[in-house]
Amino acid sequence: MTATETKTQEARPGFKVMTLLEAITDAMRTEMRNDDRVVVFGEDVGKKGGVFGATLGLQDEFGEQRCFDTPLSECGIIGAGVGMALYGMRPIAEIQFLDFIYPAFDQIVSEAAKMRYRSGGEYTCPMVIRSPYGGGIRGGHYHSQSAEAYFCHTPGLKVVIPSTPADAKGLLIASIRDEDPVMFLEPKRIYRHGKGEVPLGEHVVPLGKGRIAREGKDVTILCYGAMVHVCEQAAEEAEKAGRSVEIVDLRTLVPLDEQIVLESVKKTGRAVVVYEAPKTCGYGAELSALIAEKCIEHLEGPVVRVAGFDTPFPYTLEPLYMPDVKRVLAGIEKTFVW
Amino acid sequence: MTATETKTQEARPGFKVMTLLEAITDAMRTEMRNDDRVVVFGEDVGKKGGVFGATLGLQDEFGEQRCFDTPLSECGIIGAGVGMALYGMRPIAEIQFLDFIYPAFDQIVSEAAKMRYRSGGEYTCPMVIRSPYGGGIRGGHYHSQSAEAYFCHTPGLKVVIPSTPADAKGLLIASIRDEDPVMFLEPKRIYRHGKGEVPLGEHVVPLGKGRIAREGKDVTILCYGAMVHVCEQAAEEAEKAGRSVEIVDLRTLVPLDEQIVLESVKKTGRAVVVYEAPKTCGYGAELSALIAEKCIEHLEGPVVRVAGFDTPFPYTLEPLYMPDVKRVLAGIEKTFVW
Amino acid sequence: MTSELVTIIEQDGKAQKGKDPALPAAELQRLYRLMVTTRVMDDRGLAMQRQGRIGFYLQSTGQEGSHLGAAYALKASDWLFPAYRQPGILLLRGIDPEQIVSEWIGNDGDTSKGRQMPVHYSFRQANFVSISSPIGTQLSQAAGAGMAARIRGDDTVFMTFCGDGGTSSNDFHCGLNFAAVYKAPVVFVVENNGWAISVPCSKQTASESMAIKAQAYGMPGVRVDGNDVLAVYRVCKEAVERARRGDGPTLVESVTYRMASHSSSDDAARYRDAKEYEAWKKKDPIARFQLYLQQKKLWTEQFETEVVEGAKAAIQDAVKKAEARSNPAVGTLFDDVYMNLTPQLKEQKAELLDLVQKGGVGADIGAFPL
Amino acid sequence: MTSELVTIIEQDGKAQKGKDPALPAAELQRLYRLMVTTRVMDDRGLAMQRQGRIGFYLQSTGQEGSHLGAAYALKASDWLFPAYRQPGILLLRGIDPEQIVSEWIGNDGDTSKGRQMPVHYSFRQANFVSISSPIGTQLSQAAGAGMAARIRGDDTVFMTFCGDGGTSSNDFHCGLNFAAVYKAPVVFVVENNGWAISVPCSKQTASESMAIKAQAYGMPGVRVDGNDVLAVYRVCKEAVERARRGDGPTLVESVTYRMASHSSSDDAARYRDAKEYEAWKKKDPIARFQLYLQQKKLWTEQFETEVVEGAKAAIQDAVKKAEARSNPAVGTLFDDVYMNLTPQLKEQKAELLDLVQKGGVGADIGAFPL
Ligand SMILES: Cc1ncc(C[n+]2csc(CCOP(=O)(O)OP(=O)(O)O)c2C)c(N)n1
Ligand SMILES: Cc1ncc(C[n+]2csc(CCOP(=O)(O)OP(=O)(O)O)c2C)c(N)n1
Ligand SMILES: [Mg+2]
Ligand SMILES: [Mg+2]
Repeated sequence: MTATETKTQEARPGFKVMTLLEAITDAMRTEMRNDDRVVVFGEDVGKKGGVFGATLGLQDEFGEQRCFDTPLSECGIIGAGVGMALYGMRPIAEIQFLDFIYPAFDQIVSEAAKMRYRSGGEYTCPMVIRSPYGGGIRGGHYHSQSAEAYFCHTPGLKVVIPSTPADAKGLLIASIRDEDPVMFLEPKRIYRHGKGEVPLGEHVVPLGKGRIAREGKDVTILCYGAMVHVCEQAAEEAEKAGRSVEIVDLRTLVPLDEQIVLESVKKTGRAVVVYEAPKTCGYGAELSALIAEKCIEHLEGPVVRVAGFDTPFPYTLEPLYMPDVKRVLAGIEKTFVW
Repeated sequence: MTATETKTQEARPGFKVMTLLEAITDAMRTEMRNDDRVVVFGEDVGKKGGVFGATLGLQDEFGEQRCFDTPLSECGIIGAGVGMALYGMRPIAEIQFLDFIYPAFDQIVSEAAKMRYRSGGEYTCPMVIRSPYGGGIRGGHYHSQSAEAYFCHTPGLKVVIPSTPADAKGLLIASIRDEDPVMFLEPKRIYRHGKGEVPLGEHVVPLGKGRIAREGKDVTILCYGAMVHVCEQAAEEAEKAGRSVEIVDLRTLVPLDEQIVLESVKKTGRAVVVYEAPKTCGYGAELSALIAEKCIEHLEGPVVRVAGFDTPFPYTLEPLYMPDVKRVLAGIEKTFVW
Repeated sequence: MTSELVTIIEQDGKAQKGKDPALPAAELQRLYRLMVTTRVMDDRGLAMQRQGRIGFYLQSTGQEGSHLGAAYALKASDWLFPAYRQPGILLLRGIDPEQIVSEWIGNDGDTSKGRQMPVHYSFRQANFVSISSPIGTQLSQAAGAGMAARIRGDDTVFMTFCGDGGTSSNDFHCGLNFAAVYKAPVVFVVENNGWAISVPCSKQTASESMAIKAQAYGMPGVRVDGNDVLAVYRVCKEAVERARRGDGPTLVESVTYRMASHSSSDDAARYRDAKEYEAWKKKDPIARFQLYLQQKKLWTEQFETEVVEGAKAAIQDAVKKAEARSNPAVGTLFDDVYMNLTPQLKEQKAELLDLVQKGGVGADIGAFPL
Repeated sequence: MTSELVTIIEQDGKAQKGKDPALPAAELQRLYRLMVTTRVMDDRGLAMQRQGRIGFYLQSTGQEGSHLGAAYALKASDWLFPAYRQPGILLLRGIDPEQIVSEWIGNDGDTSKGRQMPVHYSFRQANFVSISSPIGTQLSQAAGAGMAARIRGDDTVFMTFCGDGGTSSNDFHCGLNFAAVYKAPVVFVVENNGWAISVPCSKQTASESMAIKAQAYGMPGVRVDGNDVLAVYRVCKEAVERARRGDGPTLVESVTYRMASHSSSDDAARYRDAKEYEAWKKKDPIARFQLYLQQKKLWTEQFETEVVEGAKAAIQDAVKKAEARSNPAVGTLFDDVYMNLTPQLKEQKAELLDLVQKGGVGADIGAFPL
């Protein structure tokens, strides 16, 4: 059992055992009750409750004005969301799969991200763009991509990725309350995998703070989203072979909690960066670069990346494409023997 | 005088002294004469010859069928280009400024980049997307951006950036002849800056090969595009202070010439990565990560990045935003004293 | 007039006066067989998904007349830029069902080498361009291919499909605009089946029809009864001829109905009234065409049995052969990113092959089911 | 009927029977003054660019009646999502010209803190939303703002502008579609000035007008003579009222002409026939409105002199004050990326300030002129 899972279905008072998906619904419900400026919209989020069920029950509780379906246009979803935010709402836009966000790319990078800056702070865009992302569900080419690096390279956006139910709720509530646009990317592979205790009602996990998912001495793994669980399994294995592994779950990619990263790497002297996206120019490259820039003198081995390959996402051979325990273990070894 | 400039206006036989912009026009003219599948289109590329003049004369010589204006839709320009390529043409699509490419992002990353892979090689997309990019012309927020990292993180695309007139011609011809989609990004700041000898007629610079723009012993600068010239000036300055600087002009960002990078860094033991784009997750992060992964044992100092700041592009304060000689010099120093 | 609905086959199976395209008997029977085989194949696809033999399926039930009628108006040398709900066209163009089933499985007989989810076909041999998941992207590509054919002086016509949801996409707008500006030889077929997953057409657009959207681009727009294979054929035939003559594109709205759930991942009962389904069931395009054939004395019980059993046997045979095949080889993961492997891909391939040889890699994928 | 061109002021300056909106004399003179001041300001802007005192300029010459007539139909509490060719609206809404000129310079009096090129204004005090360079993006935002106002029960109306080129953008399509589906209180004004830089309207679309594109979205579309300030006002007034009543959006095509080059970077002589310009010059909206005022005995030579000289003096004064200002402080480079500086931005800011203090940074920017 890892730190992020609860085997029993019983929770302490004030908590409830939930899946990550349920925690996301709970976060939206909580904030919609709290603040009537919060609205949720996207394709199929109304009566159907979203293709994954993240918005189940919201239209019933809050009505069609606050949870509604849109035409099939991501450009329109985000463009309208920007307009709503400008006017003073707190829009939450769901993009059905992150693979389908590109028709809205202009509205995200040219408009939402730059509105505050280009208007000298006169106009702002507090909105959350929620989208399931990542592989592991046999979604093939266009239902599996990890596009976080595009957004991390876009000043003006914050990028948040939870890996546990409790964090999913706390980070989403923090994102909704944030005064700037937040890309809230949901690792769909673990939507229903493992459950965890989630605080009922108010629960905020501040943006910009990572967490030590596992303590260790010999090597640091930097990761986020579904990969945290793969890395936790790999760490168990490595432990058996005598390697003590520390795992940093970043939670927020932008702004990054540099301190937690650098402190861990300085302590262990070794770093493995794990991400699902194509290796070249992925977010992990930023982490490696940071280490190479700020604590190279503490390193006892190369900074190793275990990532998706530089290919589009496959269907049949998906199990080979995704970083898995064996590949993470091989990455760990490379920091010792290279 | 740097290696990439020619002070005199006289050229050797078989060469002509040109600006980078003229070399680009020359490349298109050469290939349009060579291959009637080559067509050029975009906003204002016809009678006006493009807002920078890159297509001047092409409509006159080749007619409206082969060089034509389009409606104001980047999505349509690239979508139509993909269709043309599928049907067997060699389209060259001009995007007026790289800042305006985002409405076409879906067609580029979901379609052009993935067509060969997703169809098992049945359908291919040999097209060139040309676009002026980068700062230094007082273009402000939306006429200055450097978006190369987005494309470098997209498997299926090649990304090419010339820094000299001769390379501009040779790399563009190679790109047009390539069987895969190529993002050909033109550093507009040096469109008309400095001239260089360019071979007349046939001239191909193969994709995937960098060049040593300057030899040195103490520290390696990795750069591309307009930054090559800034780095050359900085290297002159550094030389005066006793630092011997080697400059690698990457030319092709994807696929990267890893060998030239690693050999140089192994030789000098120090690396500075210079790029105009926002620092976080920029292409330079990939270069740092590569070094941290493959030749950390040769390093005598941190891998330093000198880049644009993590802000949108400004107007009035542009001179402070762009990496300049002083900032490159400071970066060089950091690899020695940190 | 864009709002009139073009129909040919009446309730009783008779063709409206003067409108019968009068196809030869054998051709009519062939069209019928294609429609039935398409449905049989679709049923089998869904069944295999339910049995866990393939990972996903998406049916075209109710839309067989629409897409077959449309594509039947083309020459074999004409190109298709399909969406994902026109599988009958593969049969029309003579694709071996084994290749189709291989695509569902993603095995080494799949022309796409197991790279996409089921039903995202690519068949160059049939001028059937690789299907994309992102909605609408084929529309501007079809426009561009049409522009290219015009530049080269070819007389190829391009037919492209999207759904009612697809009309809201960026590419619908620029695709139709480009095609009209350059008079590209393209037929845009919007299969309006009433729904985009759970979003009804009435929430997709406030326009009075999909066909009227043609006016925004200065091209003709026609509304046709999509459950009447002959009407769709006739309307598309005119559009194809117009395109081939060099008179430019046409928008055809084929009014039909998605009789199944959106896909094997969806349950329409959660958002759709059963009555609506019942009403449309009466307009089933196969039953309707059967009535027409009966009227023409081209249909018998025996013919029906032969058609249905023949279809089942063909699909059964295809499934058997396809299931006997293997996965694409591991190394193919790195092919076709570019024409040639880059140094980076070579290195990544070597690393993976090495790990695979050592064993165990890729094994834990099953640990996190959806 | 979308192809009829609504006009009010006839050749001789008289209003068509029954169509005169009959604005009070002072308001008519105010509108005239705004049109003239807009042109004076534009002339000065271009002159300053030519003199190297600002980096770029973009004129609205010939379109003063169009955008002023449109925005005049709004209440002050209504919002504008403008394109970049409606500067008169700033004057209408009472913005101090010094702030406008400060934006051209990008100095510390610029509300946008010198972040954008000249003429990309943002004035929250005037409900005038920050102008973007990417064409069309304001259209879907206006739709969203309208949806928001409807949800909140406010009676705000939103007016947004784009050019003929802008009708080809992705956001035109989804913006109009969303607005119509949700009955958002939005007035979409397409200022069709015949050109998108060097691309004539005839190559932008094959549709018979821009107004007819409204049909694709199920909203009314109206074509109005954009050089007739009263006609534009009247048509927009109706659209605004319709929106405020809750009856949804309207598309207004204002047919006008770009009398200048696209911008200070462009030379229209390279692609445009001088005769076209001459023909449109006769329809100058200011001259036309002047004739109307003459007819109404609201115009005299003396009034004209007072208006022109007053405008020149006001702009001259603004230029003087704005030019006396300083650049935004170096540290502001890092503000407004987010509400608060991130740790990364703090570090980058400290590094830059340190280098600036040591001197020389940023000096070589001039080395590579375009
Ligand atoms: C750009 C994009 N957004 C969202 C989706 C998810 N999605 C798949 S099918 C579909 C509905 C399509 O409806 P329609 O165009 O009417 O076609 P139909 O399924 O009815 O044939 C949606 C929203 C997608 N594939 N692409
Ligand atoms: C998305 C995008 N593509 C290209 C440009 C470059 N550009 C600036 S203005 C313009 C023409 C706009 O024409 P139109 O919409 O008719 O407006 P007008 O300038 O005539 O007022 C172009 C192509 C841009 N700003 N944005
Ligand atoms: Mg549909
Ligand atoms: Mg225009």
